[in-house]
Parts: sequence; C-alpha cells; structure tokens
Amino acid sequence: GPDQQSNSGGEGVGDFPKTPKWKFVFVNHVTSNPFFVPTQYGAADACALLGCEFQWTGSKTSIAGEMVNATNAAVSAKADGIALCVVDVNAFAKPVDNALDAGIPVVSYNADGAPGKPGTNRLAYIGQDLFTSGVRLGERIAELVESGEVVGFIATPGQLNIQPRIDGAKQAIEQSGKSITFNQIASGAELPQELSTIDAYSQGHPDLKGMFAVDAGSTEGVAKVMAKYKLKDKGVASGGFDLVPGTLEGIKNGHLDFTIDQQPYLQGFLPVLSLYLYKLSGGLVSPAETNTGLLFVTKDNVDPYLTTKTRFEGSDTKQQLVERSGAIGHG
Amino acid sequence: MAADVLTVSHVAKRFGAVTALRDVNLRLAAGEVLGLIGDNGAGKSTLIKILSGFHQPDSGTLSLDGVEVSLRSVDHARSLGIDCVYQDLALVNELSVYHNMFLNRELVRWPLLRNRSMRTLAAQHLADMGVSVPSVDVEVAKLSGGQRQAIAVARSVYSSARILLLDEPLAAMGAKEGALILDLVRRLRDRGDVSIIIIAHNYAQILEVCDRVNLLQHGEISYDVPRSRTSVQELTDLVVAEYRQAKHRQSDTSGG
Amino acid sequence: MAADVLTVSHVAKRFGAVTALRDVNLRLAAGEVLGLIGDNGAGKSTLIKILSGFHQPDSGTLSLDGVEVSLRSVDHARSLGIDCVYQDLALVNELSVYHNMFLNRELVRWPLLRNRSMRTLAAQHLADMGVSVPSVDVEVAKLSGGQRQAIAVARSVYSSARILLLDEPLAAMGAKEGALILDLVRRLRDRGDVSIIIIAHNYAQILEVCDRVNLLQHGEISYDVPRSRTSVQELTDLVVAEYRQAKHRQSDTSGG
Amino acid sequence: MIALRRIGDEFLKRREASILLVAIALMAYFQATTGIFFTESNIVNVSQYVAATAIIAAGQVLLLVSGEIDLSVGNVYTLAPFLMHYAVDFWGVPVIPSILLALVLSALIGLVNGFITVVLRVPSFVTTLGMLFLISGITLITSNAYPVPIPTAADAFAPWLGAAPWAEIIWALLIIAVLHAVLTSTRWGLHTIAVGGNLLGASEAGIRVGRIKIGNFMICSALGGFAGIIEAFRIDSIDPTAGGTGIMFAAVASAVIGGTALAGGSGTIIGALLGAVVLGVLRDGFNLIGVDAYTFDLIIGAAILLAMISNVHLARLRRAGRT
Amino acid sequence: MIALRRIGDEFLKRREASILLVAIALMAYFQATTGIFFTESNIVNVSQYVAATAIIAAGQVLLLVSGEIDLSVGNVYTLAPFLMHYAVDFWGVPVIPSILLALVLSALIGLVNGFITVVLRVPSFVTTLGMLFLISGITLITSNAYPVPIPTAADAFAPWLGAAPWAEIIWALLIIAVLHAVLTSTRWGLHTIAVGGNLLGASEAGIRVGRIKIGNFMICSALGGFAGIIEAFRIDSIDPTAGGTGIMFAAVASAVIGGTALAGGSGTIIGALLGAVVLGVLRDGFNLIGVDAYTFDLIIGAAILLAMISNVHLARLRRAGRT
Ligand SMILES: Nc1ncnc2c1ncn2[C@@H]1O[C@H](COP(=O)(O)OP(=O)(O)OP(=O)(O)O)[C@@H](O)[C@H]1O
Ligand SMILES: Nc1ncnc2c1ncn2[C@@H]1O[C@H](COP(=O)(O)OP(=O)(O)OP(=O)(O)O)[C@@H](O)[C@H]1O
Ligand SMILES: [Mg+2]
Ligand SMILES: [Mg+2]
Repeated sequence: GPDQQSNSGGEGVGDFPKTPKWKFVFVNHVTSNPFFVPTQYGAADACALLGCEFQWTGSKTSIAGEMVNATNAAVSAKADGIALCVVDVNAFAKPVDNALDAGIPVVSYNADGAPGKPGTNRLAYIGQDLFTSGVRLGERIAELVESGEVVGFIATPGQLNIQPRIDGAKQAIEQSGKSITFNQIASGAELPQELSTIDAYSQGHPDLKGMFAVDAGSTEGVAKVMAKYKLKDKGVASGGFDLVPGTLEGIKNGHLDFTIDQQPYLQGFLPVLSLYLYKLSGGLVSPAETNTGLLFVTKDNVDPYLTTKTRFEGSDTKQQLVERSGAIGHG
Repeated sequence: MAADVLTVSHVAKRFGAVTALRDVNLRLAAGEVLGLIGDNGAGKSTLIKILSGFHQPDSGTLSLDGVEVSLRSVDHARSLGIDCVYQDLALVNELSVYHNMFLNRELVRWPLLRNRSMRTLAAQHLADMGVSVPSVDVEVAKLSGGQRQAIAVARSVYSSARILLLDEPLAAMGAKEGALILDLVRRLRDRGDVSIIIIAHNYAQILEVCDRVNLLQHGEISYDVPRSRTSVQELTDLVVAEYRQAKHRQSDTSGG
Repeated sequence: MAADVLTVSHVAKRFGAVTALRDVNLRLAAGEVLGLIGDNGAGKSTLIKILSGFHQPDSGTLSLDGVEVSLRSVDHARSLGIDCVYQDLALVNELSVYHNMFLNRELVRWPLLRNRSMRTLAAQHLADMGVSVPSVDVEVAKLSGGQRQAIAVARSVYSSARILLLDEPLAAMGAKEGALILDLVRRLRDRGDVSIIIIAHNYAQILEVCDRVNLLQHGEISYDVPRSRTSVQELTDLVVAEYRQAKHRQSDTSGG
Repeated sequence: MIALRRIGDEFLKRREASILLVAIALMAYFQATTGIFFTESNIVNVSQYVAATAIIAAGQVLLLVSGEIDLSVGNVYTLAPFLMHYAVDFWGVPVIPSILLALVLSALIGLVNGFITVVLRVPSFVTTLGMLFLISGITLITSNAYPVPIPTAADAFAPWLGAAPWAEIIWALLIIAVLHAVLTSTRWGLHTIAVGGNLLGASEAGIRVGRIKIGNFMICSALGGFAGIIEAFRIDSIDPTAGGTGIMFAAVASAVIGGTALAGGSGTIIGALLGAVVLGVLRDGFNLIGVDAYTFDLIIGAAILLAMISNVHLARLRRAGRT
Repeated sequence: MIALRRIGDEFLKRREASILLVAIALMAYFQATTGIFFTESNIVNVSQYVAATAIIAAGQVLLLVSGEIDLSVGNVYTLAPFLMHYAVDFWGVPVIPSILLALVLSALIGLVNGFITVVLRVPSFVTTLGMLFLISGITLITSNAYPVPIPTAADAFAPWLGAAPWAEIIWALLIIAVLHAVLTSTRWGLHTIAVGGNLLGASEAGIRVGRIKIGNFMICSALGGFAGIIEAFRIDSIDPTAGGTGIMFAAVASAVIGGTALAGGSGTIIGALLGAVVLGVLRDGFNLIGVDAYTFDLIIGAAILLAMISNVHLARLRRAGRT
C-alpha cells in the first residue's frame, strides 16, 4: 500500500527525498566562547544527519553591528536558513525582514530579545527562556539565603543573553520579600579577569551571604573563589549557570551549590532540524518555539557530567554512545 | 648714530644645573649687522633663542625700539618683526623643499595653499643663493647638508623681518654658496631696513659683513668692538687666551 | 711614494632621478691626508657613505691595498679598518655623551658595559679637543651644535681605524676647537699609520692639514692637486668658475 | 593611448596606488570565487563594513600625523548616539540640535584629551586610555547598559543619517574628501605634518603646536561621535556594546595599512579609506565564501599579511619605476 | 640622617621615582578606605593581577624602545599553554621539554613578526595585527575553543610554575630584573635604545638594526608565551578566551604609564612593572571597595587620568629639583 511505498523512501538521507546541500548560517554574538562549543557540535551533527552544512559566524565581542553585517552577508550569499542570537531588541528587525523577504527562513537561538519583546519577526525561538531562568535563579537564592548581602556577577552587563537573567533574579528576590540586598557586579569578558574581580570582591565583602553568577565564566570564577577561601564553611551560598569544567568541579567538591544547564547542544541541533524541515516541507512545517530547558545541576546529579567527556558538553570531539543506567531523577 | 632697535639687559638663563647665560647685555642698532662669536657651548644659540621668543629668560629684560617687551612665543616675536635661522635648521623632513621654505608663512588663497606660487618663488630664491637642488618638490630628508641649510636660510632671509637672527647660517655652505649668502646679507644691510645678528665661527666671514663684533664668554658679553678696530688675528687670540685660562682652571679643579 | 690603501674606480650612484655620482676615480695613499671639496650637493657625502659601507655603489669598484672589496655594511667596512664621521653626526639623542662616543664600540666586561671606563675616557678625549660639556652623563639632545659635533668626531678619531673619513668635521666647531681638532689630525698624520679623507668648505683649513686636494664636480673628480701647488685663491676661483658655467646653463634651460 | 599612459603614470605617482591595486585584486578574487561579490546588495554590505571605520580612520590619520593617538574614539562612538537619545527623549530637544549637541560634546571630549596631553603632558596613549574607561563608565551608567531604539522623532531623518543603503558610505566619502583637502591643501594640514614630523622644529618655526594637536583631537573625537550616530541609524538601535576598542583598533589599522606612520609626520586620508576598504572586503568576502568563525581569524590574518607584503612590494616597484 | 637623605636623593634621581610614589599613594589610599589592602591574601591577589601583565610589558618595553610594537603577544599568551598541552597530552613529550617547546615556538612567532617587519618592511603594527588574527585562528581551530585542564603530568611542577601563591610574581620579578639589566647595562640594551632613538644614525654607526629589532620581537613573543603558561598554571585551566588583545593592551599601557615612549628610544623596564602595579592596584582596590559594575569603568578611567597627571607633575618637580 501507500505506507510501504513511503517507507522505501527517497534518494536523500534516511527516508527523505534528495535535497540540495543546504547551507544554514549561525550568527552568534560570542563566536569563540566555550559555552557554544556544544552548540556547534549539535549543529554539525544535525548537518551530518541531514546532508547539509552550516557556517558559524557573527561577532566575538557582542557587537550588534557586526552581527547585522554577518546577517546581511548571509542574505547576499543566499543562505538557505539563518539561526540568530537576538541580543539586541531593535537591531535585527530589518535584517531578519530582509532575509524573510528574500525567502530565507530565520530562527533565533540562545537569546531572543527582551522579555515579551522578541524584537524580530523570526519564525521561532529555540533556547532557554532567559528571564524565567533568572527568576528561577532568584527563587533559589531566596531559598538559600535568609537575609544580607548577595552579589550577582555578570560578564558584560546589558547583554541580552545574560542581562534578563539578572533582571529576573532581582525581581524574584524582591518578590520573596526577604531583606536581601542584591548587588550586580560586572566581572569582565575573560576568565582571568573575572577570576580576579570575583576574588577581590569577596575579600572586600567579608559579610557576603551569597555569590552568584549568570554566565559561564563568572560561574567558574565563583566556584574557584569559593574553593580558595573555603567560603562554604563560612556559610556563603553560591551558584550560577552552565557547565564548563571548573564549574562542574566546584559542584562536585561542594563549593558551588548549583548550576543551571540550558542544553547548548540542542541550541545547535534543533535550529538545523527546524530549518531543514522548513525547507523540505516548502514552509509547511514551520519551526516551533522550543524551550531547551532549565536543569538544576547539583552535587546529586553532577557525576555523569564529570565522568564522561562528550560532544554534548563540548568536552570532547569524538562521537560515542554514552551509556547510562539506573533511575532517572525526578521531582 | 642710529637708535637701538633691540636692547638686552641682564639676561640670564639656566638649564637645570647648567648656567648657559649669566648676565648678558647687548644692543643692536637700526640697520646694523652684529657678529656674535664665542666658544662651543658658550650660550650663543641660547641667547638667539631667547631673542626669537623660543626660550623665556630666567631674568633680565628685552626692549624693542626702547620699549620693554616679553616675547611669549616664536609667533609673537615674529609678529613683532623678529625672524630667526636656527642652528638645528628646524626643517620638517617629511615636507617638500618649498613647503619648508614657507613654513608658517605660507601663501594662501583661503582656505587653500597657493602651492604654485610658493614653488616658483622657492626655486627663484635658491637660484639667487647659487644653491641647486634636484627639485623644489623633493622632500628635504633627501637633500645634502648644504642644501638643507640653504632652505633654512632662505626661509628667513626672504621674509620681511626687521630683525634677523642668523645662527651659523654658513656652517654647511660651500665656498661659493657661502659667498653668495654673504652678498645677500650685505645687500640687506645696504637697504638699511633690517638689523641683523649673525653667529659664525669663521672670523673672516664675520668681518666681511659685520659692523660690530661681540664676544660671548662665561655667560656674558665680554668684548664689544667695531669691525674697523679688530682683525681675524685679534679675535682668534682672544678666544685662545680664554682657552688657556680654561685649561688652567680645569687642571685646578680636576679630580673633583 | 707610499702604496695606495684605497682606490675608487668608476664609481656611480643614482637616487631615483638624481645622479649623485657619475664616474668617480680616486686614490688614497698610505698615511696621506686627502682634502675633498666641491659644491653643495656635489656628491661628497654620497661618496663618503659608499666608502664607509653605508651605501652600495650602482657600478664601479673599490680596492683596499690593491684588493677589490665589496663593502656589505658599515660593520663590514669597520672590520676592515674604515671609520667615518657622518655629516649628520649619527648621534642618538636619548643616550649620554659617553655612550654616544663609544656607540657600537663599547668597552665591555661581558656581558656588562664598562661604563666607568667609558666615562673617564670620554671626558679625557673631549678635554683633548678643548671642548667642554656640562657632563659626559648628559644626554646629547641637550648639547650645543659644536658640542655634538665634537662627540661625533671624537668617536672616530679616537678609534684605531686605518682609514678615516671625515665629512665636514669642523662645520660647527669654534675657532679654538677647530684648531685643536686640526692639530689632532696633524698628529695622526705624523704618526703615519692612518690615511684620512677630509671634507671641508673652509679651504684655509683644508690646506692646513691636507697633502692633496680633490675637487668633486658633475659627479666626478675633476681636479687633483698636491697642497704645495695650489692655494685658497686658486681653489676658490675654480669653484666660482664652475658657478659661472652653471648660471649659464641654468639660464639656457630655464622655463622648462 | 598616450593619454591613457599619462593617466596611468599619474596614478602610479600617487602614494595610494599600491594599496588600491591590492583592494582591486581582492575584489576580483572574491568575485571570481563567489560570483556574487559585485551584486548591489553585497556592495551595500561592503560599504557598510567600511563606512564607519573609514570615518574614524580619517580622523585618526590627522591625529597620528600630528604625532598622537586617540584610543577613546571607539567609546565616543558608543556614547554619542546615547547623548542624542537623551537629548531627544529625555530633554525634549529637537532631533537635529540633539545630533549637533552630541557632536559638540564629542568634540569636547577631544578637547579634554588634547588638554591633558598637550598642557598637562600626559602621553596621549595613557590620556585616551583613561578617557576610554571614563566614557565607557558614563555610557554604562547613563544607559543602564540597555540598548535603546532610535528616537521615533528621528524617523524622518533616518534615511539621510545612515538608514538608507548608500547613506553611510556617502557621508564617509564626503568626510574623506574634505579631510583629504584639509591635510594636503591647507595650512592646518601642512602644520599637522610639521608638528608630527619635527615637533621642535615646528615650534621653532612658530607653529602653535599645541593648538594643532588639540584641534586634531577634537576633529577625531567628533568624527567618532558622528560615525557612532550614523551606525546607530543604520542598525536601527543604540547599542551599548557597539564600538569600543574594536572599531578604534580597526580604524588605526586602516590608517596604518593605508600608509600612515604611527610615529607621526606622514599619512594619507585616502589611504586610510583604502585601508578600511581592504579590511572590509576581506571580512565581507570570507563571509560570502562562508568561512567559519575560527578559520576566519586564521584566513584573515594570513590575508592581511599577504596583502600588506604585496602592498609594500608594489610601492617599492612604483618608486623604483618613477623617473 | 645624612645617609637617609642621600638615599632619598638617589631615589629621586631615578626616572621611576614618580610612578612609584603614585603606586604607594594608591596603596595607602586603599588601605585607609578598606582596611584590608595589606592583608597577605590581598597582596597575593594584587601580585596575580600584576605578574602576567608585567612580564609581557617588560618584553613590550624592549620592543617599543627599539621603535616597534607587538599586538600579537596577547594571542601568543593564549596559544602557548595549548602548545604545552598538545606536546604533553598528544605527542607524549615530557613536561619541561614541552614547556621549552612552547617557548621556542612562541619565539619563532616573534621571529616571523620580525622578519616581515624588518626584511619585508611591513609596519609592525600591521604585521602583528595580521599575526594576531592568524594565531587566534590557530588556537581556536586546534583547541576547538574549549578549555582544557593542565596536564596531570605537570602537577608536580605546578606550584613552581604559577600555582603557588607567590610563584607568579617571583617569576615576574626575576624577569624584570634580568631585562632591566639587559636594557641598562649591556650592549644589546644600548643598541636597542640607539635603534629606536635614531634608526639612520644607528645604522650609520654600524649597528645591525635588523638583528636588534628581530631579537626584541623574539624576546617579547617568548615572554608572552611564558606569561600565558604560568597564568594557566595559576588558574589551573588552559582557556582559549584568556589573553588576546586585552592583556596586550594592558601591557602596552603599563609600559607607557611607566615612562616608555611609543615613538621609541626611551623606556624603563622597572617603570613598566610599576605601571602594571598601578593598574593592578587600581583594579584590585576598587573591587575591594566594591564599586558597582557600571561605576567601575568610570572610576578607573578617572583614576588613571589623575594618577598620570600627578605622575607627570611629580616627575617635573623631580627634574626641577635635581642639581
Ligand atoms: N635644552 C637644553 N637643556 C639643557 N642644556 C642645554 C639646553 N640647551 C643648551 N644647553 C646647554 O647650554 C650651554 C649653551 O648651549 P648653546 O647651544 O647656547 O651654545 P652655543 O654657544 O650655541 O654653542 P655652539 O657654538 O656649539 O653652537 C651648553 O653647555 C648646552 O649643553
Ligand atoms: N638618500 C637620498 N635620496 C635621494 N637623493 C639623495 C639622497 N642622498 C643624497 N641625495 C642627493 O644627491 C646629491 C648629492 O648629495 P650629497 O649629500 O652627496 O652632497 P654633498 O656634496 O655632500 O653636499 P654638501 O656639501 O651640501 O653636504 C644631492 O642633490 C642630494 O639631493
Ligand atoms: Mg649654537
Ligand atoms: Mg655633504
């Protein structure tokens, strides 16, 4: 019957018909940041699966103008799809419209404008809900700290992939009604600088009750400083975002209470999939809003991240089947 | 006798520990050419730079036409009619011959430079001085020592200054070019509307053009004589006598 | 007659459109002092820089003691015993007097500089030349024109070169200091182990120390005469005759 | 034929000839490999890569020629559109006066740089480094580090001020033309060269060296502000992370690639434009080819080196060939 | 008393005196306001702010004095620890030879910079700008832009190489001491000054100017590599985002704050150390005080300006007072 016929498939990958080698352009705001290494692996794996290719480009230092240029170049080069980090609510409206006008599908990933204001007419957002993740962070802080001084480190204030988190945290702390003073401190764009900033801050504030961070580098810095001065023993709470090695180490050794995973691998894998399906279906399968999640990693569930090096965390390049066993943790 | 256009009274100038000028008194009459001589390091150039507004004296006064003035800057001095050829020539290697020759005195049709006129005039002035350069468009970095000096001299000599200060204008000039420049100075003197101070170590040249000769020693003018009453021999003897004394002093204080 | 230490054959040098040297032939006998004269821009400094290894000739050859050599660099020439005082003095303003005086010829107790010895020697050499500087520790940027020249001259004259090239070593020197340097050159000549080429525009000074005089004109040596058979007057006339011709040529070609 | 050769000779005499040849060769290469370099949309892209950098580079050339440098100009670039925004949206000033106000304040920052450098004698590298942080702080504090939209009141002017495809590059070319004339054909330019070439000599000649330097600081800073404003209009957002050291660096690099000496005394404005073009063409071209971010750095580094080595080589050939 | 005054006079004669006074004043200020500046742990922090920058600044001083600049040294700083990592973990080379290999390769990068600058006559600003991108690309591609831990084989050496609290600053002081001696008391240093002060004059004097410049490029680059390695040991991670233009900039700024002229011919290594100390104390001190993120830049900018204005003023007083 007709079912069998469809199973015999087309001449493309899997069961799909033969398609051109579509090329999708990922426009990123911090192209060389380790956080996005698994994102690139995700995109690469999806491309290998589907027989397409992707280009990783944008700005190294979060400059909207450079990202606009890269987007425009992708339109000129007639890319088959664009995945974009919308780190500015205004700047990308026109380039995205241009791309859509030229028939190029666009999705956003990792950052999507300000809360309630996506800033572009992209087809869908694939990534964490940043403001919500900040709210969850703030709730967690209010759980861990009764009152007093708490600091939130942010690498580059105002950046829309991290600033909403701090804003969300602030809001949640205020709403908790506890007498916590929350200070926002810029820690700088590179790791050694972040480390030094956090170190000095902790020295200057002996009464600190909590140290938190909203980006990968600052979180790692918090972990190291907590360990250096054994601040856990003094009752300082701590936590942050993402899963770079130093952070995981800190969780394991108990210096860091938690870190929040946002599944960067999926932020590369899913956009390729969405764009591919859009092309394949002639636009009938339109990309869907996808929340890549918000997973608290604590001492209880950190082990697998440490014991295995995988593409999914960016810590290894090789393809492998990661075995797991036992029950799956749940609420 | 003509009135003094320039009077220098009790001028002193120190650079850190070095006293370049101690107590200089000097006068320059209208239309006069004054030769200034002295050892290396005697302070001649320092005095000239004070007169041109480049240095400010530590103490002492300058008067122009009997009126005391304080020269705030080179530009100020120039606005009062004082122009100078510096010993270091003050040329800009990166600029062409003609731009150097008209530096800070450019011909302009506002706001643009009148390059063609400057080029023509520059070529003409150099020809008058008997100096040939490959082209007035060439950068001065590429010129020979004498060619460079000729440009610096032309810059001032062809200005319409009332007081001209020439610091060793002939040091790098050839025999012929030097003679032609001395001719030029003589012509200026004969015109009578410019007063000149000229520094040189070649006493024959000094005596050829100067009306009067001053000797700078130990930071003051120690000898002042009209041309008619001196000679190359006398001037040389003066300087060498000074040298003997110096040798003497030196052997007294050596070892300190 | 002594053998020639240096022979220059058919040397030519162009800078872009400018032909500085066309066809220079010159020889320097052992122990001889040769005076080189010529107009500004005649190519004297260019020739000296070829002999010191700074420029490479476009064509022609140099021979030392009859053996053809090609001077690869100033360092190479110096290793062959050729040393030079450049017209631009080649001083480093940022360095002290004594470091300049021993530049690239420093006294060392490896790996450290022997600053004390250099300081003492520098002070001594300057005293010999009758030149006083505030201190040998001072940066040369702060010195007067003559003091600077004295340092450059001392650098070479007190080296143990076999062939000394002096490009206008007296231009900025005072009457006394100039005389003392000429004394020094005369003493070197009398010692007989060094041959010297000296450029100067003051023909009296040239004739005081030189054994022979060469005139550089139109890119070649156009006149070669022993001291005994010439005079200041003759040399001056020669140069001025050349000038007359030039004036003539110029008026022929003007307007182009 | 002879006329053509004359034009060719005239062209080769210009200092900028070699870098222009390099730029043309690069464009030809990218057209050959991508086939779409010379489409209108891509040329617009390239022009937008180039314009802001070229404007700042032109100002930086004046300053470099006079022997100074301005590291803070990239931060003035960031601040200026915010100043316009504050004036329009908070203080109710009309758009054009607001822009003028932003430019005047930018020039004032240059004045302060110049004053500290010339009168207080702090080296300009340090003066403008301090100013860089200071202005960055002002921008962050006053803007809360949030990007804001262009004031709606300015919508009517937006196309003129950078939003229209060709607007930015036209401004850049106008500014380049004027500054080229200033540097080559006015007293100001001549004195700028003199001050940078021989500071002592220039002051001996009576040039007011301080005034020249301070003036060039002001010009450079004002141009930085202007570039920031038109770039904000282009991307339709006032971005607190825009500019900074990145664009300052690109501008100085354009100037140096175009033949301006860091040590002062020599430089060309048109060269700086061509330097910015070379950098822009490289960035755009490799993006068109679809080079990845990591490889991008590698390739652009190698390309800069190769382009400059050929440039220097061409320039030497040119000089050798000149009669 | 008299002996004390003699020491005081000797001190005031030194060029670095004024910037040292500024550094001391800043430390006193921060001690007074925070009360914990002079605790051991904070002094260790400050030393770690300072060490890597000071090492690179020392190399940069040599290069700046000889009239060149190296923009790529911050990227060599990033690459070198990865080279060590590759050698140890992938090629099985023992730790110490791996580190030496990384340093030799760093020096080779300097050699290439020097060759392109001196022999091919590309201005060093552009040469090293190209190299900056090139090396950055190499680092990103070979490391996949992912941080890696220090090789476990190196654990035994870690305390010596930067992991122990005082290790970094001791290395820095050693290097500073050696390079200070090189610059002030050896032929190499004298010729470096001569080349930067008067390039034509130095070559007329027979100094091999190319060799001096290339050598200084190599020293600077090797020091960049070494600083990167010890900093990796300190933070116990090899980070592809470390270094880059940020630390290069800080190093050049330290050199200039310490009295090195960008135009060449003059500079002091100890001054560069003190410049790095001033910057480090400012950063640490304002962090101790707990200045808000946005205000930080503002205050540090103003502090740099004030510190340098006082420095220049003090230096002038010092010179005027000298007999
Ligand atoms: N800017 C300065 N800083 C320090 N010392 C200086 C400065 N200018 C001149 N001097 C010193 O002042 C003294 C006088 O120098 P000046 O140049 O006036 O001498 P001079 O008579 O022109 O000598 P010369 O005949 O050699 O040109 C010298 O000892 C010199 O070292
Ligand atoms: N590096 C150079 N580039 C271009 N032209 C040069 C260069 N050096 C010298 N010239 C030209 O070569 C000619 C000869 O110069 P040179 O310096 O040899 O003259 P000179 O005889 O020493 O003159 P003076 O007596 O004035 O010192 C001059 O016309 C000069 O402009
Ligand atoms: Mg003098
Ligand atoms: Mg000469």
